[in-house]
Amino acid sequence: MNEPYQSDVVFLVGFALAVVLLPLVTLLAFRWVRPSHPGGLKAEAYESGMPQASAPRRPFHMAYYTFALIFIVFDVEALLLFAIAPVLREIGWLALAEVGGFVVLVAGGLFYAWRKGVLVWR
Amino acid sequence: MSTLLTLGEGFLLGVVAFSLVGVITTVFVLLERKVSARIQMRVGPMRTGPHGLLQTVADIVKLLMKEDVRPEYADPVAFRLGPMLTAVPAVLSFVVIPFGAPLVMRDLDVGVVYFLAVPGMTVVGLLLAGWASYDNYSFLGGLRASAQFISYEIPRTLAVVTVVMLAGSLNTVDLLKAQQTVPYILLLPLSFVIYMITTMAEVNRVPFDIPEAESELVAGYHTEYSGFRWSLFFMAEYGALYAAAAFATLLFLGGGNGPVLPAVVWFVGKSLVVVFLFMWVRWTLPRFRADQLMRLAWKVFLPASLVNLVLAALVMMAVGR
Amino acid sequence: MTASDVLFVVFGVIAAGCALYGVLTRFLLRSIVALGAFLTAVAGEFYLLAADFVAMVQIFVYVGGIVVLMLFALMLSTSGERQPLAGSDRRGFSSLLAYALGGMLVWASIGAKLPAVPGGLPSSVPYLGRALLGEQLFAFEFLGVILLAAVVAALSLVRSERL
Amino acid sequence: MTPVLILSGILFAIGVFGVLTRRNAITMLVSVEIMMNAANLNMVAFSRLYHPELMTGQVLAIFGIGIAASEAAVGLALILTIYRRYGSTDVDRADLLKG
Repeated sequence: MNEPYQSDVVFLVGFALAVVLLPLVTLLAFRWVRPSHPGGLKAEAYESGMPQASAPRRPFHMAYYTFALIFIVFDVEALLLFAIAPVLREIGWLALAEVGGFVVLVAGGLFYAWRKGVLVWR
Repeated sequence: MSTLLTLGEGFLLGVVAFSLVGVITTVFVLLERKVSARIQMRVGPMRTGPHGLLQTVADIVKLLMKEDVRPEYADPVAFRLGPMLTAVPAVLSFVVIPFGAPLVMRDLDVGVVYFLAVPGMTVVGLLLAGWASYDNYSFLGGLRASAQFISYEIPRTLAVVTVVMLAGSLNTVDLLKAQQTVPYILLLPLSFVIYMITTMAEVNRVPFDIPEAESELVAGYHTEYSGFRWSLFFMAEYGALYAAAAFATLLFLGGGNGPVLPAVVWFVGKSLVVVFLFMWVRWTLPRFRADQLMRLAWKVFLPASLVNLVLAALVMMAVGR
Repeated sequence: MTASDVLFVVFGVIAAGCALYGVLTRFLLRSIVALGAFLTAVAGEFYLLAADFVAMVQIFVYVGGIVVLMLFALMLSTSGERQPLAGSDRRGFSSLLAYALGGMLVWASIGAKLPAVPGGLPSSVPYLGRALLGEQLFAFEFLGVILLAAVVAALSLVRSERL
Repeated sequence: MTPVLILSGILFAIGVFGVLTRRNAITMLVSVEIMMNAANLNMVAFSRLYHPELMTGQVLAIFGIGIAASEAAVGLALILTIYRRYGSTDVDRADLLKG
């Protein structure tokens, strides 16, 4: 297929392989050195040393989700800008107007969220 | 055949990068303790080795020998996956950092986007670690960490867009070449400020360390971890810290460009100054509250970065064509 | 077999395996994590197909965004425990349908007469930027409209549910 | 290029299977994402094959990813609404319109 892309991928695969394997190997190697006496009090969650007052993994409040939701929209926008930014200079004012329109559109979403009072952390 | 060579090269450099992050963590933890001690008029660790220089080495040995404790109710798969998914992206982001013009592990065409995209996977690791621990504080810490990370990600990305716009390339080596005469901090001071502050938030440092606020959340998402798994979180944190500082050097401070000395020296020197700046801020300012943190991200930095983007584009078109 | 063929097969097997696991497992959390692995493998395929920027978009938006959003939604609603599967009658019929569809698609792919792959481009990024600002401008601006609509719709859905 | 098409066909079938068999809304969304990725894979493959310099397929793939993001945002908001009303993300429970 395509030479540079292929060798990039090969390189990244090798790199990732090393980065994933090394900590695993370290963990395994020191298995014979470190003590292992599970059970007892260690089996309980530490928290702050007190017995757990309530079970975790309860549904938490919605604000986290609303922020993640606005985030993802701006995420897409930022990436599109990355695709365009390198050639902005060569295309000129027309491109700037097009990008401006896009930014205004997405900023409208932020404005809407702001007016709705979603951006307040409670 | 050449393919196998590339694979081996990647593997070897992966080993190098991982060791580098290990060394960075060792040195930076010591540095952090010494810097904080100076700022608070203490002396810091003094007992192990001359002036306590071997303190963190001893710490590493201790961590490797410690028992690997896992709470009974913890989800076994997610508990193991969490630290890995946090540490691996931090090391992966070293691929595109050019320590000198030719000295880059892999010169990707989309290096800048790669650098921003790959650490994004960390969020998944944090969420998994916090959720798997079956601990209220870990859970909250993981959620807060990821909410903070994604909130500051956008202004930071938009600040980087302005640099890409000026340089006309997504390639990190091209960015270096573009700054041979003038470093971008002079052309884009506002982008630099936004990048630095949001980066402090991304790597969870005071004044943005809500996810690990000791006084309210014990230790945040890594409360239940011990031994080597725990140190993976630390490697992720300090690895990301150095990577972010190196990237600030590359984007705004002209990277390895400088007179007389070789590029590597300039690059490492500049990035260490940035790291010191981070530490200085950490030990000087108090911590924000969670709601202040989010308001700052969405109501100050996001609009500011949008305005900055439009302004930079306008000025570039009017002047720089 | 060239190296990229080998890589293609490796990524393909990972992608298909993760997709299958994500669809079959009863643990919601593992299903989402498997989706993340699947997406990364597909990003590898994109990169091999000379779409390096799309691969990065995939990692940035999908793995760093959509998967996180799903995890948030999961932690907001259920506790990630085991989930029931659909009844057996529905299972039999759907697997038949899926086999038929998959077989049809594979058959059509094998039968397709495709031209040879042309030589590569030096770098995809500038071409992509020019396309987005030129020929494909409509897609670009329309995506802006869709994103705006999505924010408004999702926020009004979430906000109507007072806590 | 044929193997790419075969792979995307298989992935699409897996996604269809997931949507049809799973009752949980979040898993259904996961399956839909798998299907969208199969489609994106095809688009990128054809972009590579026909006029790679025009980037039509890649732009479409990016467009598809953007759509997936919007769809996930709205879909998950819907799922959360269902959860708050019925106490479950099981779509068979949301039967308000059942006669």
